[in-house]
Amino acid sequence: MDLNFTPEERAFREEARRFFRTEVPEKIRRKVEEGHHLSKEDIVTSQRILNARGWAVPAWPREWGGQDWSPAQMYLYQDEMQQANVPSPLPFNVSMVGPVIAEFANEEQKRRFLPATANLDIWWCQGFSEPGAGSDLASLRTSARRVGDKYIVNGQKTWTTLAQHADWIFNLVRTDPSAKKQEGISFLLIDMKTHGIKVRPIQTIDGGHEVNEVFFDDVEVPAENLVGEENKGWDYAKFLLGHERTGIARVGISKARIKRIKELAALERIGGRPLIEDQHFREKLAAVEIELKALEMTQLRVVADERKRERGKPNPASSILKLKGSVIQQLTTELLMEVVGPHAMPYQPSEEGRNEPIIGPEYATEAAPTYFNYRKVSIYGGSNEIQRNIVAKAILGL
Amino acid sequence: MDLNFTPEERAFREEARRFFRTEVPEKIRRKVEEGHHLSKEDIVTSQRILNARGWAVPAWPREWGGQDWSPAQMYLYQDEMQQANVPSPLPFNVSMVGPVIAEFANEEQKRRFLPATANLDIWWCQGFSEPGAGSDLASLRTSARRVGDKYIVNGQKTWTTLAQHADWIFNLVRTDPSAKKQEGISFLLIDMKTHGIKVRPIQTIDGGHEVNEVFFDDVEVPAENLVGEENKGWDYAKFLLGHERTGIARVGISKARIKRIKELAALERIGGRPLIEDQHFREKLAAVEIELKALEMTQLRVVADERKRERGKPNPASSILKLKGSVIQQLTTELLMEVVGPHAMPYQPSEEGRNEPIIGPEYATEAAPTYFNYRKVSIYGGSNEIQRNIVAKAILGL
Amino acid sequence: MDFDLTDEQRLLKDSVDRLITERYDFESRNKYRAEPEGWSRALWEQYAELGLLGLPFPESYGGFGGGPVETMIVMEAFGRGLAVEPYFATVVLGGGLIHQAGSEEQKSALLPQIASGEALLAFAHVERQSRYDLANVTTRAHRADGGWRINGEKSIVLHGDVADQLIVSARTSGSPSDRAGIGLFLVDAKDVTRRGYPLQDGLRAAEVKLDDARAEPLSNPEGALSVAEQVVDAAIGALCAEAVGVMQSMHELTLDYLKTRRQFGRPIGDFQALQHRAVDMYVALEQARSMALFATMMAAEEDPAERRRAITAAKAQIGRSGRHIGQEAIQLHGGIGMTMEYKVGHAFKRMTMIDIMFGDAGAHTEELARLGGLFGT
Amino acid sequence: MDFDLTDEQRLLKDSVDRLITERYDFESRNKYRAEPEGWSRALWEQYAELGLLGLPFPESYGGFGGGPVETMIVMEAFGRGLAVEPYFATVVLGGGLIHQAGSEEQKSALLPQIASGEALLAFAHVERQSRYDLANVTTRAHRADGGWRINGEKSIVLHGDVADQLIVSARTSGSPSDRAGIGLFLVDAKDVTRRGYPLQDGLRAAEVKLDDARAEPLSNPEGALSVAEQVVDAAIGALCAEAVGVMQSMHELTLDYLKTRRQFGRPIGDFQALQHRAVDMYVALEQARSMALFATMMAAEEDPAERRRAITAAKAQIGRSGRHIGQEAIQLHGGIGMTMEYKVGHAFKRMTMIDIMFGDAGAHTEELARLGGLFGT
Repeated sequence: MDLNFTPEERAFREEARRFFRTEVPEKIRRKVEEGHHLSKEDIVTSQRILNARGWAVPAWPREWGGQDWSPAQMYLYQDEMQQANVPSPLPFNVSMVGPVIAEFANEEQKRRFLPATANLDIWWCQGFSEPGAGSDLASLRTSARRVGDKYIVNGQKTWTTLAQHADWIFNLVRTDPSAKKQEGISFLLIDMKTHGIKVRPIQTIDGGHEVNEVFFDDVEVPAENLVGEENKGWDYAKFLLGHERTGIARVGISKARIKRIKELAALERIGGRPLIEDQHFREKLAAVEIELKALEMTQLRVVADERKRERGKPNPASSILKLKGSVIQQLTTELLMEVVGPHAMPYQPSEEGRNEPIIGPEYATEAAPTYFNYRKVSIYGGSNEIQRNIVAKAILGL
Repeated sequence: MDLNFTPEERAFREEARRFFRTEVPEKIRRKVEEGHHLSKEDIVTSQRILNARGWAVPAWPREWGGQDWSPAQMYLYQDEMQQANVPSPLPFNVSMVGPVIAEFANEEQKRRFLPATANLDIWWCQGFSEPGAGSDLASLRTSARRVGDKYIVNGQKTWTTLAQHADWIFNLVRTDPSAKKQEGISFLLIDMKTHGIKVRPIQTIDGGHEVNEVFFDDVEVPAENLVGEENKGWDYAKFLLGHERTGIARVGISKARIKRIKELAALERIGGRPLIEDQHFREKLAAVEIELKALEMTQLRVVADERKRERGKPNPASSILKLKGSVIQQLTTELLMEVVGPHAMPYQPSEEGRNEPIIGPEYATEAAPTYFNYRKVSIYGGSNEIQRNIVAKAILGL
Repeated sequence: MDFDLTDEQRLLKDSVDRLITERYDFESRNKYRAEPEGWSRALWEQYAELGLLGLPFPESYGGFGGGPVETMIVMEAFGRGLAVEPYFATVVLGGGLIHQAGSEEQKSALLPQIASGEALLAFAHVERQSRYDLANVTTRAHRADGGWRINGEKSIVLHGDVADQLIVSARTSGSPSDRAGIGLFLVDAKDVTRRGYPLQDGLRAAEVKLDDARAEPLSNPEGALSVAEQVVDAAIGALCAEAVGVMQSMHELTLDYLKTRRQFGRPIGDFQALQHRAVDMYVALEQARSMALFATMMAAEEDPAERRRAITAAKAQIGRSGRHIGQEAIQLHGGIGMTMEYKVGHAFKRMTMIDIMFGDAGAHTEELARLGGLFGT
Repeated sequence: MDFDLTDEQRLLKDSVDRLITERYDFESRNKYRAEPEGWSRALWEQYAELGLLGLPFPESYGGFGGGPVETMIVMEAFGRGLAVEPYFATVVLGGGLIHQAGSEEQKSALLPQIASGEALLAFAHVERQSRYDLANVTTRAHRADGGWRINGEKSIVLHGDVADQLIVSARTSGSPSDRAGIGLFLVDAKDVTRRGYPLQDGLRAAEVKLDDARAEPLSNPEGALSVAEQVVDAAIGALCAEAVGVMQSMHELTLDYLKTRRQFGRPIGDFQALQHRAVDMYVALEQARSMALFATMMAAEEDPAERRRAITAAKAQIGRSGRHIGQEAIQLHGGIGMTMEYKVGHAFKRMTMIDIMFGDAGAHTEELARLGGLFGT
């Protein structure tokens, strides 16, 4: 047992830090730091810079651009990326559909999709959730009827993140309506430009537009877009959901926000003194920092354990990372709200080319929207209630 | 709506305050304040003083010593009693068996038991819980078989508080083994001196001896000791459990402990200053005080509502008082631990006539045992989980 | 001690509750917000007709002589509907300041206008550096031409975009955080530069610039802080009542959702873990309701230290309960709770802003600690 | 970074775990506590045979050259069994102080005796007014007859009732809270007056009175505070590991109980609300385990400020997790958890005392806040 990073690992950390902080444009990273929404272009730009260095899809198989990094390297890569406020490579591409294609698709599909997916030439969105299903994902009803060499898709997906930017959607569809719940589901890739697809934005309480409803009305999809076998889609979905869950703790993001909280708390004055000198405020912050440090160590333990696990078998301990990670992220957004105080009140959506001056200090504009927006992190990707069910069953045997 | 006490109510409060603080011996009240165990004699002495004034059983029917007080008076009586560190009249007598006898027993039983119960000439204990039942009270198995003019009782009760002092026990027994759960239960009064009863002490983690197991081995009980009708005992038990639940918030006790915390925090020094001047400590305390004030107001609302409810029908809102009241009581014991710091560590059970000097400050000796002991307040009398089930069903309709 | 409403209060409650039920469903609210000023002038007239706009003023000024209990009844109903009209700014704060600090003449001139719906008011006290401290005032007033002029900038003036008159806190002497040397001044909105904008919760505010603006003092121009504090304390009590309405609405929406939303073949309200969390929300709601009552009871308390202790405790409880209930309401709704298409998210945002206004739960807990707490001192 | 144990560490862990499983069931523990000294001399010999008593000392002093990881392995196992022997007092604290502060001669004399089980040590640092501050020392040492003498009183000296030698912190100059002027002294137990007593968790301690007691300085008699702090920081790391063992035991007992206890016709572990709470306990346990690892990793860190930040963060996490898990363990057990007849209550009490030792979670959070936190500074 050696709980310190090796010299090689420390060197890798330095390399990653330098790369992220010099190669990814400051302008994009500042937006992330300040909590502003990123444009499609920002995300594409950043991912292509990473991909040019081979760092967009390090967890993929080597032949498709992966890096064969050790768990510790993988961790350092994520941590430095998040602390440098570099946007994570699009998770729908990198952590979701990419690994599924690499594992289950045929060679033709791999060649067609993987390089473009790594370079964000194709922007993917995820067609899993449906209005009637919620946490009970397998009760989905969107149907795909096989007619000749096509599927005819009908139904509705929801909570589809950034569908407005997407070129393709990877979809769970019901291909055998007579089979029971988890059976009869297939994994289908659909070009968003196909006739019959309609995207309707859902405005969220932070004022942003991150998620959408996607409607399928007799959408014709070539049968060659089926991944793997028909009616085996649920297996691929489970593989996808269990893939590379260690990033979900988002420790680096919370570290970056704590740094920002401390900087801003040095600017805000309360009773004539900077807020950061207020012992009560510092203790609240310290309590979160302690939990975050513990989470980081927990993440490292899960990461180290991953080497020993069968690939693609999710480690149920990753549910802990989700549970605690989401709560800590949310706490940091609350602390940021507390720092800016009344300045959090004006609603000033960030717009490119805004004319009017900002009301109050510029650093305060995103505090409330970020707090509102981050309520989602304990809901999406399997709500914290679902995570508790998983841990109760898979780890505690209850 | 008038949210202030009337002049009459304020005068009553003054009267109660004066009575409790002058008539009940200081020695007994100091023991309560400092968290020491009371002797049987202390409890009897105190209750007889109250009873002499007609204040031991104010909630009983007038003809048996009740006072017909308004809910506000009832509240003020309890609050002043608790704040003066006067031991509450024995709840098994005053709030449990007394009201059941007054409501359901025959005249002969009332005359025989009520005055003696009010004056604590009879000390009652409660024979409800059984080892196999826990929160599922109605699954009790202690049997009472009718033979001629007697019942033959066999079985075991547990968590019987202060059975070691008791003269009589009021018992739920199964008289019809073929009936389903809640039916076939009867309410039986049993003299603790009867042959075949054995009391075994249970030592609790605070080192105290408050609870016991009680074994019944072919115990013969005169049939005249049955209260009400055979097999209707569950109704009487429900009446009992719903009776006068507003005291369970124990607001006055928490107030008294907060007062004590403030006094002791002025004595303990940390970093050269009294702990009470530490802003962080004061805030933790203030947070509890706020919840306690809210609970007091909630209790007053429940009290006021009681006038409008059918007598003996429990107000499910009293579950809130139990839930929040128990948590606040427990928090105050934690704060007291924090005040005394390392002085909480030595184990020094209070004994009459101890010879050796106290280790550390005398005020610290009961901090840890009280903290340990108070874990029970969210368990007994229907655990907080059971209270949540009740509120979910009875108030929220879930 | 008596928690029953009088017949008049019951009548008032019935009529306000009916108004909110009938006119303030979620779709209507969206319509009101889409109106040019961000709220409904038509409803404002109806409030006037119902006597709500003059409710807390003496009858001699066209009011109805209501007290804190009446205000509580109205504010709680407004909270349930998430009402967006400038009632709090105009009647509670503005009217309260005129009523408590104004001269006979000012009261006679303005209170009837408020009561009739003709005049809208706003209280301009926040400054960029002031956070939650009413005494932290750098805007300055000076005498000129037998009157007063004010220079400075005020921020986040609630409904300052539509107010006809502003009540401005300004310093006549002393340095930024001195308690002495603060006056309250009436300023005609035409004499200031203002920029209106929406707040996070859909209500509106304005940045106000005073450039030698003509001003008329309310009360003593050298020492108006304590009367401002008194009115603000009462206003916090009203805000607590509104918050209880908001929380109750969130809790009811959550219960409805738990009972109707089905997953895994049954209503999600069948799941015990969710039931227990709904119960904890309910306990938090009842604790908040209790403290709103306490604040109402103490709003008119004459001893300012006693009053402040009570108000600050109530605001802290409201903030904590509101945060707990709001966060849980969103969580138990799941994704739908995150959308603008559903009421609960709007309630969550309103609750979040109420927590911030006049100091969040943390700030008030800190203040109460400094004041020595509530018990045994 | 590598969380795997080496082969030697795995061997150590297996043998300690086996010892605890076989010799430290709850009934055995009760027997050990009933022995005259409150713990088992027979087991102590077995610890010596297994090499546990010399584990952290260099081989040249009869030890096994173990580091913080080895100590962690042993302490965690002791935590699971709620071991009552004076390992922490003698080996971790006493041995640590001798090892870090002692002269060559002192080390050669004492460490082998500790390793063989012949000598028991105790660290006498708490005073009535000192709370958790190692620098708050009023006990005084002065030179006499070419040696040193100590006068003063020490409180809650862990296992001070059985120690052969006491290590006493005493002031050679300066006033009560000065960092300078503190020495560490070896005092023979025969030269002090002591009174032994049980602690709340069943371990034992003593009040110690030094009346011109003969003393031999360890290290520099004028400036031993920083070495004492270093040893205490490492000891806190060991205590964190013990706490993890205690917590794990409470969590396992609770899981067993949830799976076997039946109510309303099914195991209570079927109730989702209880499942979710067991999960939250598990998360708290894993967070604590992580911070115990962090403390272990940082126990030998040379920069005292970095070390202190890590140790204080770990102790705070341990205290919070331990309180949460302990309280929930009792609650989920119900009445049985409140009795001395069942292990979980004893674990709860041990955990409570560990939280207090060297400062509770609140005190450490406060200290970390003063030190500027962990990130981004």
